[in-house]
Amino acid sequence: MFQAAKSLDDALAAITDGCMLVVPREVSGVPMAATRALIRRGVKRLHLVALPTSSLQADLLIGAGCVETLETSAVSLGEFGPAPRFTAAVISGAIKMMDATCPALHAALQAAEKGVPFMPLRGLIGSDVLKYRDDWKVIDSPFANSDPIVLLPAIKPDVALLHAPMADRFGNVWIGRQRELATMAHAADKTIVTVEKIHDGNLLDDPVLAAGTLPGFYVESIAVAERGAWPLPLPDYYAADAEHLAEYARMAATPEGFAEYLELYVYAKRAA
Amino acid sequence: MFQAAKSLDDALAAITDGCMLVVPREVSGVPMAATRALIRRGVKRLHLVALPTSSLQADLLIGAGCVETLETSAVSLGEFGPAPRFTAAVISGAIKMMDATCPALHAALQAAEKGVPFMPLRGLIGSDVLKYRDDWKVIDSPFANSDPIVLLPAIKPDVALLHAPMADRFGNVWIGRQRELATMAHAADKTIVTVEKIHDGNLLDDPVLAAGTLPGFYVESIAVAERGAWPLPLPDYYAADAEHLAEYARMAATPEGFAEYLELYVYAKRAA
Amino acid sequence: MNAEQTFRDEELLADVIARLIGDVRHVAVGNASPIPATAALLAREHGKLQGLGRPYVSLLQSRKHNFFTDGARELFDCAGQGRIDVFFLSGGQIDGAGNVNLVSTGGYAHPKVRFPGSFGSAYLYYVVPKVILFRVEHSRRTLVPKVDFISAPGASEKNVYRPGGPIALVTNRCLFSFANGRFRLTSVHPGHTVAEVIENTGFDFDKPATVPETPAPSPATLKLMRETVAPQLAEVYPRFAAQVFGVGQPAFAG
Amino acid sequence: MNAEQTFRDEELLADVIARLIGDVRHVAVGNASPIPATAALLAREHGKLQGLGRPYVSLLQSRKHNFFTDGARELFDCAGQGRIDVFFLSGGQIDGAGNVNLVSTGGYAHPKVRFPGSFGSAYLYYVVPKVILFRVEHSRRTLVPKVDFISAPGASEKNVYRPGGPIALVTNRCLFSFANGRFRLTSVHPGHTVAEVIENTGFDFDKPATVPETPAPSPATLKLMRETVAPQLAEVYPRFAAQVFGVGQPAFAG
Repeated sequence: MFQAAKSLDDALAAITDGCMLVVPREVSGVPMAATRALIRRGVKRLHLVALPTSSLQADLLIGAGCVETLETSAVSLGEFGPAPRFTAAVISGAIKMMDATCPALHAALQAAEKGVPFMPLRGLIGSDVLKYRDDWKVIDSPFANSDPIVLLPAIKPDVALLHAPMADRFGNVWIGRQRELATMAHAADKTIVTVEKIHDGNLLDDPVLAAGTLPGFYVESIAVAERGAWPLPLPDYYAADAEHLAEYARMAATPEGFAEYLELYVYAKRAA
Repeated sequence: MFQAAKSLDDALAAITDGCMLVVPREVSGVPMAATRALIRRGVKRLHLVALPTSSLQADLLIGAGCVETLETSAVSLGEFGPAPRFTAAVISGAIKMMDATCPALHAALQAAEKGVPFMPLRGLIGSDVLKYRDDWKVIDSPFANSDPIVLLPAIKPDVALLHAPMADRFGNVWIGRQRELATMAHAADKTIVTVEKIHDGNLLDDPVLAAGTLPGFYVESIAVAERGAWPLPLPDYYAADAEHLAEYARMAATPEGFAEYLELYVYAKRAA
Repeated sequence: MNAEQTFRDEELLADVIARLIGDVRHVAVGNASPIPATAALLAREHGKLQGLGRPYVSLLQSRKHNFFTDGARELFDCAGQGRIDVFFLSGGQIDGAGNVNLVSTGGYAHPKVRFPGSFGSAYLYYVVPKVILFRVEHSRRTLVPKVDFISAPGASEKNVYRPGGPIALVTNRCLFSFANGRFRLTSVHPGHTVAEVIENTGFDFDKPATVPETPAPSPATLKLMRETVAPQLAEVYPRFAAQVFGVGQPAFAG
Repeated sequence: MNAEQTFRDEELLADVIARLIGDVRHVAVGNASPIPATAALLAREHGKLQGLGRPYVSLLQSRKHNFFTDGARELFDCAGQGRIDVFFLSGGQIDGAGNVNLVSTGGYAHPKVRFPGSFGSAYLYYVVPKVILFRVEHSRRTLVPKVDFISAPGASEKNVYRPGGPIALVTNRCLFSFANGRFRLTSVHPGHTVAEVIENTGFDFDKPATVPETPAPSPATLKLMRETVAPQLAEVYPRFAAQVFGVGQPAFAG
């Protein structure tokens, strides 16, 4: 339950080595400032669930050696090309990869949100995505034609980490249309949020703002991180920093370049 | 797909005799003006799904002979006592009753929303609610302990009918925190909406309003019905008309009194 | 209120329930439950006085004391997540095994009496750790040997997922605790007797050799209820707040 | 653009795809697909000219051309409801059975090349009625006899729920249609030959005795694309809109 706004490092305390951490897709409000703080702290052995895909965030965490297992549907830098540290880590076997498909991750988080052990999903049958997921089961549906259908076990992360436009002093967080952020918070044991700013007053008091608000009841801690999604976009607030992403793609293409990137943009705190 | 605002009667055309109609609970924006219009038109043999409960709306439709099957978790007038026409119809066998429990209806609508044939739900096992639902199945969960769990078939209504504070000329409807209204629309083949007023501009253009908006893509028709939930409340906009509800409870206690109520408040169009 | 009593029956019951709630994180109160709502708000005030900042209280019919923003399903999802610690259920009939009936008496196909329906009971009774049964009318009509319809059972087979269930039953005459599939008389309210409880209860129950009297609410608790809780109640239960606590109805009761 | 051509390759491909889209209700376009996005917006403009008011176009990376308000899951829910008629998929490898590989080459445990991942393909390929495969690079590297990893299969057993699947494959050299588990060469783009297509395709495919040339976009279509569609594209694909259509980048590209 929400207590009070903290320093960024304090707010991230619940993200311990070895925990299962769920983060949102590259355009839904990615907590990049928090990600850099985690790398500086040297978090290890994360089971990272990227709902349902990731870009810079997963690549950075993987490159910095923070990730043991990655569960997602895709990692890429979009128009800036493949995610180089992700690609290298999968090829070298440095991380355990759990390949999924986007709606499977949404459904598995919704299973945890609803307190059910699994959710069914169409599709998948005959794919190698299913073939390599021993944790997914196929049953004959007891309805209609008894056709086969996949059951996905619930994903219950230890921590959900997200970035949003604003929060109030009661722990309520305005997430707008990015409703998968609410599902992440409902599914996770604890939720940590960074925000652009603190909203005066209670977000739940205004019915229009309340419609886009994640209640503080689900929130463990909040820290203010202005432009906290940089260089990724915050929908409706700021665009991606295309120049920086191109620079990242260039530097991260080699281990040496990536180390230099970390030095410049993460350890030096320049952009924290 | 949304075409244009119509008269209330025109807007309701898709609610044909014998169709499956889903309506929201008593405090989520109940389309009462539309309900009175349906009774005046004499719609018959509805399979009414009240998500997950109902009060005046189900009682009126049942008393007026519009309902063949009722699928819900409870019908009552709350502090004004039992729902008299519902009670009488169940005892006389005039309607087919499909007793459910609230989260089962939510889950079954979400199954349709997600395009899956069923959803699992905890609870229910050992209850007579389950015993009398031949359409619900029990399987041994293929996860963890192989414990038994109920599977609920998806509910795919022909039409969802709801009342909301406002809509724009593109068919977008502002529903605020009543997010089960979005699930109803996603699950149903067609969605019909009455609103208090038309909003100038596009609700989706403002990120704060957009967060509480059901997109026009899902909406078949919209009609303006001011105080369209009366005498039930519209959350954040107006309270229930307690005096009228008390009068209803009194009048509907007998078939004769109910007929008089219909004459006064439905057929005379006084309150339409 | 008896002549010698300094409190109303509703206040006693709310105090009993507040003590049953104990120190928990989140209490949710369903529809048409003014006494449990009073108890939950009282528990919150007690928590505030102790500096605990808990329990969170969700009154489902309230705009103000209700944080849900994900629609009518959020209460049930929240319970499924294990995030609701206490809930309240009633029943047209309750039997000695803790089964509740919110549906009908007589056969299901041809009922004699029809109640509103099971609401969320067939789910919440299984997943909320502390369910407090609450039925003011304590009679052989309401507390029966065996319910005619099981909306939700008091206990389940071992292989059934069931982290929740009943912990107590509060009536206008007494307090029962519930464990191992049976009720046990815990205390009898002031002005009532064990003989009267036995006389008016349709099911068997356990009882200690000496049954204590339910303690009266303390003056401090009564003051808290009347001065701090009652005005908060008025938003959702204006009639109840006015009748029991003499609190005025606000202009907007929605 | 060839010397004698009055259009760019991208314009031809978008025109081909717009015709494949046909008259449908809803076209959704995923990430990093500027040519399919051009085609979808072109189909919408054609629909407007005919007074149809369809198709609805959802560009997933767009703020403006995207109505979703229920989070990142809504696209998939919408498809599951049968409310998306056309979607586009690509693949690191595509084989003659319509299988797509978005994961890796070599063994899955020890890949030689790793692609980003399957995205939504392992679901959308099954449930969207018209999936248009799109891979500009037409080579034996991309169009292979058998994919190394099946992100999503081109066809399924009879008992598998599958209202959707591939209808065509568009490359920089030609257009294939897909039916009954096989590709069939439909037309070869201007400046390319059947022999060249055979030479550069790693899988077997059917072809008619005479293979027609893909028709060039009409002047009216080119005008529509350049004057009406291109400015709309610039919000999501500023670089593409600038390079192909010479449309300026707006101040805010988010």
